[in-house]
Amino acid sequence: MFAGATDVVPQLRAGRSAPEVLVDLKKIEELVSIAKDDDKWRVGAATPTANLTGDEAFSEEFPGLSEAAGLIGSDQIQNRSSLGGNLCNGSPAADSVPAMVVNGVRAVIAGPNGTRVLDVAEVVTGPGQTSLDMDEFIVEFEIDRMPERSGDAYLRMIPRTEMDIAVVGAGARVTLAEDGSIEEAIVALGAVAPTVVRVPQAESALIGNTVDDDTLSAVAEAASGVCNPIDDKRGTVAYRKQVAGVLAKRAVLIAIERAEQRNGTK
Amino acid sequence: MAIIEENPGYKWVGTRPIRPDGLEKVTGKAQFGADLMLPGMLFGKVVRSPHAHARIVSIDTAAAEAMVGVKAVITGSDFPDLAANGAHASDIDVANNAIAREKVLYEGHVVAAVAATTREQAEAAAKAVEVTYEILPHVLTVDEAMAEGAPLLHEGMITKGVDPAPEEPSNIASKILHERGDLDQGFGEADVVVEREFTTKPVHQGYIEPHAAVADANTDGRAHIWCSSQGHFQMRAYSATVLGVSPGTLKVTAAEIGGGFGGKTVIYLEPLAVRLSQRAGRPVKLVMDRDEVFRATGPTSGTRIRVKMGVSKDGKITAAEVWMAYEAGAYSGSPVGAAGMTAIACYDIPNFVVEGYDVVCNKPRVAAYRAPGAPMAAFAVESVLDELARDIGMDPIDIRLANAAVEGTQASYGPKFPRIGFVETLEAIKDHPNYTAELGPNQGRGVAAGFWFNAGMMSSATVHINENGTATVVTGSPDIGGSRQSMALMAAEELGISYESIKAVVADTETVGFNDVTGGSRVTLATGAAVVDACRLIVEDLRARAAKTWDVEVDQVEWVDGQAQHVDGSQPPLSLGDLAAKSGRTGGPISANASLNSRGVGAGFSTQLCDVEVDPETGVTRVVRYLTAQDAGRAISPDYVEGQMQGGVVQGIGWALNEEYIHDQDGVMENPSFLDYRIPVASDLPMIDCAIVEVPNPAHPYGVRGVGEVGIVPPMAAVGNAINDAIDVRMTDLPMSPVRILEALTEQRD
Amino acid sequence: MAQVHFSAGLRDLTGGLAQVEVEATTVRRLVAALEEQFPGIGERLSEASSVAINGEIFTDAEYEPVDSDAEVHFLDIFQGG
Amino acid sequence: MARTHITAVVNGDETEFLTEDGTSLLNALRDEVGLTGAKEGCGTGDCGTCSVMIDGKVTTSCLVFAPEAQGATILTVEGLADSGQLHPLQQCFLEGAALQCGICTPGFLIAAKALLDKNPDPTETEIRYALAGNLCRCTGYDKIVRAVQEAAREMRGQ
Repeated sequence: MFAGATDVVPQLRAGRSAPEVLVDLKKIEELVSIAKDDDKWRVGAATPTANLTGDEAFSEEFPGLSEAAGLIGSDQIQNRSSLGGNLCNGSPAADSVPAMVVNGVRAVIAGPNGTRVLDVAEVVTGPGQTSLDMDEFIVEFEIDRMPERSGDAYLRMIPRTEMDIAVVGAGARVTLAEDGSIEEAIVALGAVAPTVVRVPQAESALIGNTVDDDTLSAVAEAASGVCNPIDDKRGTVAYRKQVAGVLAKRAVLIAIERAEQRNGTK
Repeated sequence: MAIIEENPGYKWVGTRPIRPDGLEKVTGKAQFGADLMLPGMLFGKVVRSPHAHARIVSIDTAAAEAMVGVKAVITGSDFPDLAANGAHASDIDVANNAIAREKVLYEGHVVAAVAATTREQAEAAAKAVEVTYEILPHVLTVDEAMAEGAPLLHEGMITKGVDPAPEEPSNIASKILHERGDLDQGFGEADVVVEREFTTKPVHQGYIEPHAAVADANTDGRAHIWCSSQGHFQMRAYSATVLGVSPGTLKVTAAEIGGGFGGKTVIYLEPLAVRLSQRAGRPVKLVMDRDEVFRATGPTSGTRIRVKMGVSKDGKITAAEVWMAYEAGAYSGSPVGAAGMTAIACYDIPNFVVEGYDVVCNKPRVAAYRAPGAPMAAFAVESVLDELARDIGMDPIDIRLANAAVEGTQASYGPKFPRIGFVETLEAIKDHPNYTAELGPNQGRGVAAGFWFNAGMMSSATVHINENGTATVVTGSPDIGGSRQSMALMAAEELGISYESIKAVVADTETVGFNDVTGGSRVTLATGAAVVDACRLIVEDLRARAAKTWDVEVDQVEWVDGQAQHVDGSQPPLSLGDLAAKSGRTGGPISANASLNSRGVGAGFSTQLCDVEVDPETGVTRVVRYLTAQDAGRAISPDYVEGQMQGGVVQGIGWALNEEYIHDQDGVMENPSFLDYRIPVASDLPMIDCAIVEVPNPAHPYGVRGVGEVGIVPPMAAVGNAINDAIDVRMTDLPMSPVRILEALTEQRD
Repeated sequence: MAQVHFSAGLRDLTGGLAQVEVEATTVRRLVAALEEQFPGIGERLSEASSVAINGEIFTDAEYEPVDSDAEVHFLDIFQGG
Repeated sequence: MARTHITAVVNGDETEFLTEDGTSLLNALRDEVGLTGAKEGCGTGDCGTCSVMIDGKVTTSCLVFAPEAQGATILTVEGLADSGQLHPLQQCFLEGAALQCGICTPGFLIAAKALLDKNPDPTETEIRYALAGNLCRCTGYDKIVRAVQEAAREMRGQ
């Protein structure tokens, strides 16, 4: 099954997969749509990421997730790539996944026995592996509306400025209390482990505090600490650990800044 | 633009009109290598070795041949055994690289090829060819290849250039040596000595068009090849050698070429396509996938280079010692020779030793890449020079000016330099506002210089005057970056007619005289000289025809602004159109040929200035400002001179920061795609500022030197020197990737 | 007499000499004269791709004239891109 | 294998062709429709040389299965000029020497058109990012970016 096929075609060409049947999901209307109500956004799993980044209301509410989706390849790819594809391809480096995880995004999965709902964080089980059954596919994503005084961010490190696979990715979302301290925080990293990983110690270091050099150091240290990366052609273990800390810290700062803006404090 | 000698009133040379082939290229009509379709054409597919080094035990083609749609399957045994025929060693290497015989020497080495009715059938048949290999131990780098007891690629390889000749074979094909003066004395006179060791990885030319060839063989042994190459005469010669036929039986038509940078001066697909076409009795198209391009063509050498240099306090280089080993890939012929000649050629150094080794290893055979061999050596030498300048507190331009080669300097590679423009490129940088532009936090500035010989070689041109006085300029030099425009501009200047009334074309091997490859920055110089010669013959002919018309002596006729004029004005002028319209009365069609082996090659120099910003936490480097100054001799076509300068710089920036071949332990390339072989994208770069320096080459009618190559020589050192300026870390290994920079920064902190 | 210079890589054939004087009017005759003096050098010189005469580099110099006071260098093989 | 019959509007013309289901739109356009302006530089969506517009959206046709084109409106470089009148981008590429070998030019023109369609006044940085999916190895991008800036100015009537 494919949406934009931007990962499928290279895999076919490289002989890494040889399916007997390919199913194009883009013709199912529900899968290509963006909608919101008072509680949540619903984004069709095959919706081109260009539609998402081009949706001003969505991008204003979830700038981190929108930017992450916008990092999946070139403008040409953006007109084909989708959150569903980015997730189900199972790459540890998928840019949109840490951003979805920090925003608590849920996947609505359809199968022969109806639909079920699963946290995005539970979908990918390892490189190229998902918890979906062969006869299941993701219909859409549910994203709860961004609370007040909250902001999200996603940063990735690539050697060039575009067209690369993330060597490290870091997503963050924070909600501030009325006094400006951090009430809630979620930090998630990509490309540093077989699947996207949360950084609970960074989260607990932030919650209840205001951001300062000490908390940021704690965030960076915690982020480097949870990494379980590999040495490969794109980066080394040491590099990924070190930069995961740097990006986690920077993503937290951006998320806080956005939260403050949504609070009207700045 | 720094004009050293004013333009002597040219009307067309030095202008920026629209290129002759532009319209076809912006409308999608231009026919590149893979665009040709012939009736009944088959699709071919090449079978390649998955092993870096292996003996071919057997090849079973029966299953492939039996498949639906398959029309031909060929292997090495379908080609003459040149070794048994006593052919020249270099021809044997060309043939064995085109298709392996006893051994495969790198992952991607061709072992067989198939042709079938459809693409899909060809791909399936290629998979069905069963090759049995005996895997042999391999060597991937100069270090591994030169190590004691290393597995040998070629059992009979005895190092050339060593006295006495070694008795034992090795992977070292040859040694080169240049020396002058007394090294010990030179280092003794130095106040500061710096010694560093550098490594560089193989990098690919990265042309966007994969190799492609179509062949249509006749039953009488003749064949027509259409291919994308930098020299269709060269492809004819190589194909004839590999196929064991006379060159005259092959006609080669040059398709439009989608980039080459040296990598399309060698042969890969053409003889395979011919043999498949002969076996199948149908035309055959062979096109490489991108991963085949990476695995089996190009690249240029990976290297290890040691440089030791000394300077006195006043900035004079007193001695230089350079040791270098260049990967040749599977067959001898790395560009270490040119590296040895160019390494310190920018400078007048009294005492030096330059020693180099050409080393084979189990990677694709290296191909020429823009100033082949020079960029890596310059990276090492220019980095050390930068460090010396810092150590003695001297401006990086000033230290280069203090040692710069000028007219009459005995070049490090031997002869005395004629008039050259190195100093002028240094001054152009110093005079430019970029040199004093303010730098921000984490930003740094670097300077580096480079030298390249440029080349001459053989060219032919034919000029036809059409019946209305327009002209057709025919050459056999594939146009890779706008050379049809420079040909037309020079012809317009010579004939005195408008650029728009001239059509410049590239003809096939049966329609125009021999031309060497489009390489070595030679086409505007050499093929241009042939065009100028042919135009001058035409003008002589036109003067004679005018004299005949007026019944006067030919010395009474001048050719001015595209028309014949009587010296005393006693006759109304005859335009080229007038003379062409009546050519039947004055001797028939007006046409001339000129062929030459070019003389007067003019050396090229480039100095470049790079500003970078380094993120000290991630090691990511961005180029924020870039200036290149290059001596073009004369810019016939300034648009495309700038294009060559900018293109060379950006390839160099890619080489500096991100590009590299990555192989796994088995010698299999891990990054054979544009996703992971990271050439620069538009958003990585600033505008590339150009200062065209014009110190005319006295030996060329328009002062041309050639501009295609030298621009890629300085960038790696310019970037490295800028990084050093920004973060005080000397990078000695390419690419200077974020991972390496962060490692170096961490080491520095510890 | 033309001044002929040898790169260090050729000096194994000249007994270490870096420079010799040769009387010749063309490169071909010059190489023939050198072969007489240093047997075996002709083949090596023919492998060199180019010759510099008074600073000008020729790719195929065999029949090029050599002045009586010319400076001649045999250069290593190199290829353009 | 039976081939699939596809009908699409290609460069303004109702066009029919047959294709294998696994064939890329790029190969179908080149081999079946005879439009060779779009090139294959990589086959994996990394070089942009095969860029075409499908229903007004730029994409890499090497990553599109040919049957997906059923009922679509496709624009290739061959359809960019209007009745022989070059598109301002084509004219500016010519005048600004924004091509050397020219293999990447069709893809750049299509990608640049897609950019200017949605953003008539892009900054240099926006141009560079919008064209980051198109590789050029000859020019260093300098003259390409300038040509797009110039075309944008002209199209805005400035």
